[in-house]
Amino acid sequence: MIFLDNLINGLSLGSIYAIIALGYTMVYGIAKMLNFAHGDVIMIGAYIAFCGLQYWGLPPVIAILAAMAVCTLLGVTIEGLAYRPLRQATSLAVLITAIGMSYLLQNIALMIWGANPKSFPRTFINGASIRIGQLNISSATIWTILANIVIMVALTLFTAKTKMGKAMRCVSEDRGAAELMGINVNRTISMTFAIGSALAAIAGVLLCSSYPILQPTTGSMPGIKAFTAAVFGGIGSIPGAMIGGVLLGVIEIFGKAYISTELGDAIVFAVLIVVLLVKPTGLLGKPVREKV
Amino acid sequence: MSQVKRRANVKMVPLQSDAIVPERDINKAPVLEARHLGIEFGGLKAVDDFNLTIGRTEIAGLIGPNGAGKTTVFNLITKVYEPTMGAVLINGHDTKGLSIVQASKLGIARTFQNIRLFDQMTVEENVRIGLHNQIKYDMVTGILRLPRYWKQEKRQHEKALDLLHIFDMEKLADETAGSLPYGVQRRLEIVRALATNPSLLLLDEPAAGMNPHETEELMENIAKIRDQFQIAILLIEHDMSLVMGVCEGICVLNFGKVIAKGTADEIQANPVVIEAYLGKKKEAQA
Amino acid sequence: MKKVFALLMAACMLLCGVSALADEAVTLKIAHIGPTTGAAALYGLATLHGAEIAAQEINDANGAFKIELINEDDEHNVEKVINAYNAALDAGAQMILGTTTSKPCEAAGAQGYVDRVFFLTPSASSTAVIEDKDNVFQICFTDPNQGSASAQYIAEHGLGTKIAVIYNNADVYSTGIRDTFVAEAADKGLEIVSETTFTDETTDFSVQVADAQNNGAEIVFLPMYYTPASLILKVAADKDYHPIFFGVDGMDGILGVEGFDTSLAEGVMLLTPFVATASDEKTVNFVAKYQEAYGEIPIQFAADAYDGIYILVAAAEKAGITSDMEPEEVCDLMIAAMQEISVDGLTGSMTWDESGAVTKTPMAATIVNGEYVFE
Amino acid sequence: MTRAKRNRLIYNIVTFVLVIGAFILLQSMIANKSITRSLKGQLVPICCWVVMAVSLNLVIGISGELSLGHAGFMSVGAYTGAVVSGWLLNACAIENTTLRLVLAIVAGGIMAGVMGALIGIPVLRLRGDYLAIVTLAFGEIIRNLVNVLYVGVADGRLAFSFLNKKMPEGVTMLVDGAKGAVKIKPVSTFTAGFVLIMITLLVVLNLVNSRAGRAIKATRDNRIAAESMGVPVTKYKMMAFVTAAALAGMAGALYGLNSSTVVPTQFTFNQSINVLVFVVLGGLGNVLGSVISATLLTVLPEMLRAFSDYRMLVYAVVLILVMIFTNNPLIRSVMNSAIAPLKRTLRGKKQGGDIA
Repeated sequence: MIFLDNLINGLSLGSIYAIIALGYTMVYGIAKMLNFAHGDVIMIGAYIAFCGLQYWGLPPVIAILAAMAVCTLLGVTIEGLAYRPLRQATSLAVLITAIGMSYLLQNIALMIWGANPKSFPRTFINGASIRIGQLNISSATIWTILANIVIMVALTLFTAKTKMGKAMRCVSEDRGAAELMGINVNRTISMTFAIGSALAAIAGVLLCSSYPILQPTTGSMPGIKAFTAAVFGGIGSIPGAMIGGVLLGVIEIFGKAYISTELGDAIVFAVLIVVLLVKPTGLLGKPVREKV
Repeated sequence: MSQVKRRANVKMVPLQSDAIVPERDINKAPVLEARHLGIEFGGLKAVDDFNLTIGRTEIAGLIGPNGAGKTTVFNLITKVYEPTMGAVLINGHDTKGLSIVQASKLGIARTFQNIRLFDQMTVEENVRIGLHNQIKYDMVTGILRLPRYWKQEKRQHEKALDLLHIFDMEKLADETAGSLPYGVQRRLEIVRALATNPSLLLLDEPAAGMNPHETEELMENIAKIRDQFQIAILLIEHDMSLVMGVCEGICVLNFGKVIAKGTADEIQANPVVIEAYLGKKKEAQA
Repeated sequence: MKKVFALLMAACMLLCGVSALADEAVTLKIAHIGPTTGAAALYGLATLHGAEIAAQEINDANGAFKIELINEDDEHNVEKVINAYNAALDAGAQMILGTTTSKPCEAAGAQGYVDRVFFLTPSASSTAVIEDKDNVFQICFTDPNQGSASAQYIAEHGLGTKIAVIYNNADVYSTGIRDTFVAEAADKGLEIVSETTFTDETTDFSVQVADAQNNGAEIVFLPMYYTPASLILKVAADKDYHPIFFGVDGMDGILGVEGFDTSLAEGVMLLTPFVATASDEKTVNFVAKYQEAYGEIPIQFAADAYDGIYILVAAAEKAGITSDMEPEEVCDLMIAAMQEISVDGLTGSMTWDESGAVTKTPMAATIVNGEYVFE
Repeated sequence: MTRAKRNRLIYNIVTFVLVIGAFILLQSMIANKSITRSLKGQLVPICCWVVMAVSLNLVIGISGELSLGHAGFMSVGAYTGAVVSGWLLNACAIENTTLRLVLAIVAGGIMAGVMGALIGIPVLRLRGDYLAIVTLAFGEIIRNLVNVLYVGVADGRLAFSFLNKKMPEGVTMLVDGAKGAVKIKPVSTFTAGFVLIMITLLVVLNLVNSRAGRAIKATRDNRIAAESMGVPVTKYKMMAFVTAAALAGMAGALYGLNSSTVVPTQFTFNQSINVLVFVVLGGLGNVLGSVISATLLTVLPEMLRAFSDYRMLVYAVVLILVMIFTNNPLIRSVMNSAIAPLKRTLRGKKQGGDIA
């Protein structure tokens, strides 16, 4: 029973990591950059949804859509202003820029919403919990897992079937060749950021529905964990992000429940290191053979 | 599985029958023997049953159409890839399971098809990396600048300039390698490879991107290097004038298999080779 | 001739001095040091705002003292706090109101001990803050005090015997309270059935709450600030687990969190010297001013710092501090004066001994219908 | 002497002259008391950050591996330093502060170097972003473990415990879990910091211009080519990584012993990122650049205290702009063409001078 309870908690936490990890992995797969500011886009998304619910009295669905719209715009703007000029630069330069962007977003949030934490209001997402036998499952958990499955299926279909999705796969395989084939690389990367950021808004709402405290630093740690999850699953791979995220969540909860709460995070990171040593490109990452 | 208890556990080595080496090398152990060499990438046989013997001072050529597996052969010899079949012997040593570094220490040096210089380092430093295992001192000596440091640095410097002299490149010693013109970079790669004091030098398309005059010069230099250092050279090249002009033994590869071996004259006259390069007559007419 | 001149000069100087005393108030240069940016900005801003309100009141009253408040940000960082402290002294500060958080206060206080600079910290509550230093005084309870007081309260009032403790093992405040709570609980015959930890970055408390629930804890002791506490309450509600949650002074503020569903905190008990909803005149006045100025309901940190300014003024009066005294001189006078004064502030009536620890009585409050109710 | 050699010599001389000059200037300012308290208080931390930046540059700029856990090694050094210094004082009754400091720094360096080797052996097989994430993970693990580490000294013996605080009677705590290293007697001095910088510069600059250093640079520029030349890549990456870790540990010990207390939260991922920013803004592989940027970026925020609310905002914007301006090929070419005439006139003048 306790085991099941922990498993569900792990799945819930893992699903949130997975949705955030998707944003990292998509951007990495296509733009080949670590977008460290992703966690902070999540935080902005959550704040927008908070404002919609708390100040503007919007219905939850509209508030979420508003958050998605703002985040999409934000993501595309960040990409266009900060990352696009660095398309030819070293990955380290892009990484530092992304870190700068992360600081910038956190400080903008601090100025707008202040340092005091906000509590994310109750919506249909974190309504009454459901009781099955002795198990109590919070509705946020159910919504998170559901959203995760829907997004996973939608993204897989999108990349497999649509023209834009195919273009994304092309750019991710070989940017130069894709350009020669007449694919607008800049637009494709913008689109990737748009989708990743819209997902970030959803992740933000789900994150704050499960853990209803909202601060300018809310996105940081989940961001780092999700980034870890993306690497764990094989960065660049969409199913990898899903599996990595969920596994990381389950490992974290089980580590805390059965080993020690003190060492919970250390266990997560230690497992990551072991996995990378055994499989240096992550669980589902393709081994890259350097052409000599 | 046999239930019989094994008494003898001897590794049986396949013999090579079609090996050719220059007459002057006949009494010396060959520098390279590749026996039934092969590698698969995901079920695709990139190189299959590749046999080659290179004499002590031979200049050999490895030719074939694009995608024939020539560079893969180089990668197998230098241990970038571990072969899935067969064996590579360098100076009589089996290279099974060796790393690239160990292969280098056995006496193999190479250049790369897509030039791989140390771009941010100077020309001289590039050559000094080649001298890494020739003129040594340890890290602590280097940090503390002990007398041995100064002595060995001086030796490295002099040796590097000597080597650069082969291509008259001493004046470029202080240039950054990445900023050099293409042809010069190719030559620097050869110098750097020579610095490792190899017994077999592998050149991957040394004349690519060179004009006829430069190619002519390169031919002379290849011969000169062999004479001066008394080493064997195996080169991959598409420029037939160079291959036919300088190579003694030539091996032709197509779809990962050896289709012909022989001297320049033999190869030029070989119908299988002509077919591989120009396609079948029927197809050509159609 | 010379003598007369000297006498005249002396008389003149005396006159000048006297007239200065009569006409001009003494200006105290007080530096507030706390994290006004970064992850702990919430606490540093609260103490800064509380101090600003008190300073404003004192300056408006045109009494014997004027306050010049200098603010330096320490980012809740042990390295930066030394910079902040030095910057404050460079700016001419005579004494320090700070620092807000424990670890930085420990480091800056130690430096101040060497330099002879007086510290009054509103909210740095670990014992290490005052240990081995005569120059640091606290306004808040020390952590061990809170831990033992909480255990005593639970035992005396027979709230239950099976107790779960959830604490932040990366936080000095939280571990400090926990350590003495656990020790005192053992003495009082209370049983700790579950003990779990978290860190500053933790958002998921399902394991911790489940552990308490599965071990049948009747009381969950939460020695922490209100941010993680609010998450714990939410998880417990989702799990349909309703023990008595018992908090400490860091829990105050939970009702003021924007968007917080106060029904989650129903029945939560806490020991605290200050609640913003108290109906005494002082508190009402302070909360009104604070809300007007900063648009928020003050938390206990703000009240501590507000008291802090008044305490400094009271001690300065007792010690006879003047505008032109150097920090070194101020320090020893203030140390002596602190042990003689008694201040009746927002957070209770306070006296100090030479250790620097405060003596005041905590009050136990219960949250009922989204309001604090005192016994 | 060749041109490259001469340029290198000039660069090294400029580096050392600048550092020594700054030290002499600051010492004379301290002597005649014309230094502000604020600046004086920052001197030791500046030395620590300079050493951190230069040592990280060895990993990132010279060895070409992205490490995001450098602060982890600093924390190992800081804790080791605090324990060693505390033990020497309590158990061995060594009152000489310089001796304590030196021993603590050496111990911190060794401990962090050992850690670096332990991490490096498995991890340096990974490449690029994967190495980055593993070093990040390592930093977080260290922080997590230190949170539950208790070290005390009783009867002249060190007592360790992990997870639970089980200490003998009459113990003096040196490391107290989340409370960090406590009751440190600060012994760090600016002179010690200066000496440490000089050692770091000597090690890094001499290493770079030696056989091992060239091998390290070769593995950065082209791994396969380096291996083909017979350079054992992993060995040299390890050499750079462990040297950097040891230097970071020494900086950590100095840093820890500059304050009365050290907490795990001082060595977070963000701190590693800060050092990374020093390195990138100073220029990859540019040791002098690291020294200057670490100094400026430590001092600047303190000078901008008045704008404390906007400081991080401005920092973020400046960081982004600098990265764009220095890395965008278009902007760079525009800037270069703007600077070119200036350079030409300067050169022209010089030539004119020569003729005259």
